[in-house]
Amino acid sequence: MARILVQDAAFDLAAETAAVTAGRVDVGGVASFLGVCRGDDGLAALVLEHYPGMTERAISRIAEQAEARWPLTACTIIHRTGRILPGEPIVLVLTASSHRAAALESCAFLIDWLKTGAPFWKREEFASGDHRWVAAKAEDDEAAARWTGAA
Amino acid sequence: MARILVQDAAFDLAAETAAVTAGRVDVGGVASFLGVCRGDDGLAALVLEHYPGMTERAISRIAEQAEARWPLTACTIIHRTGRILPGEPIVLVLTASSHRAAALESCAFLIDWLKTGAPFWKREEFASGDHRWVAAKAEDDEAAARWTGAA
Amino acid sequence: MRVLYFAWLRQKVGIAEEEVAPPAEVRDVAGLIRWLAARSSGHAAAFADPRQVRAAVNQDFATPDQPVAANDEVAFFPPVTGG
Amino acid sequence: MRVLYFAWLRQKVGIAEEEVAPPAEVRDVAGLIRWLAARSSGHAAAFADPRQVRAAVNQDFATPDQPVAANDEVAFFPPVTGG
Repeated sequence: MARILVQDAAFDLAAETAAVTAGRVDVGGVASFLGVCRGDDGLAALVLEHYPGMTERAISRIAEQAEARWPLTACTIIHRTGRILPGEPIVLVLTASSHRAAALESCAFLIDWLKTGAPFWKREEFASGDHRWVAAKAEDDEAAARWTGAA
Repeated sequence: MARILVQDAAFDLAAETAAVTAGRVDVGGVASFLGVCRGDDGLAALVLEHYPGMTERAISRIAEQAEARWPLTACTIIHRTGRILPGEPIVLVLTASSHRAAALESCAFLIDWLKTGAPFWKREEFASGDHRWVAAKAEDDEAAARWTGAA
Repeated sequence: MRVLYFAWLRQKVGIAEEEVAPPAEVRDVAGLIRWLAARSSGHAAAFADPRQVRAAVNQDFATPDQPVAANDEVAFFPPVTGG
Repeated sequence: MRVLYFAWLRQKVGIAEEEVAPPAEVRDVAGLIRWLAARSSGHAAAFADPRQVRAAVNQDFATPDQPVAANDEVAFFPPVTGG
């Protein structure tokens, strides 16, 4: 059963990691990906919007796919919304398994799909006062699509 | 420049993660893999031995290969030695990059190579008092070998 | 029918959501877009480039030929950019 | 020449390291293994199955045909099992 949170608040990587190993001896590996806000080109902040209800459902489905495909002992996805400053974390994907390949592959799968399959929209705010909505990237579609090919 | 530690002591995942993002705004993603001691079949403890000097050199070379192959902003490898109980962490690989694919791929590359390319030997101690040296796995050789194929 | 707008579609339309009662000939997402686009200059601007518009019906991603009915929640937004 | 043993090779030989002075005809890792295996029953047991033995010369992984010389540090160990 995946742990899924969409929240404005920051999260605690150490606590999330400890939670998936605490009190059990069947976890051989914990893979994680922490997405961080870059400060390219004078970016002052990212503002992330989501679709309450649909976003959580979409993430739950992606997590169910991962749990069906790999033998995971835990799957945690936390995605922040609201205003995020350069250097701050945006998203955490954390997967645990008895086997390292399952943890590593499912973590990569989940972050690739989150980029293309979960309703979030990023707006960039610049020090100049300008702002713009981030455009979707073809490379993200390609990264997500490779999981549906032969593997 | 990779941060490489071979030590008996436990390590602090949160502190290691914070260290690769602190004070910089060019990090877009931090991938990590935490290898944990499983408690299969009545395992009481793992005892890890290494070759002081050679082990650190071998890890440094693997890290240099990763840094040459992917644009990393940080690469941290911490491998514990000595007696490790089920549920305790054994190894941490942590890579950071402006780009998520570079962080994810280099992290997987490093843990695959650590399994086959760094001089560590694991001995299993069982509750029964028996002990045995862990045999190398063909699947680990295959996992490491796939990084040398076309990619 | 409840219609929601997100990201720059919300900004162009000028509202985050509205209750609408389209006529019976509006049967699918594509038809709803055409009907909504005629409601105001803001709506027209939001739907000016349909290639940049994605939809969800009752919180599932939907294609232009997906049917829509009176009690549905229909959302319009740009391609997603999370993660 | 300094010779180191790790893991079960150390246990079988009974020591972690030793200083040895092999004769001039010991030119490579394979020759050193043959010469060491004759030193004691422990050495013989450690080197009984050469397929399970890996070597390093001066802290670099080495193949059986790697030359060895008087001042080298040569280590023997099983296939690695870290990570």
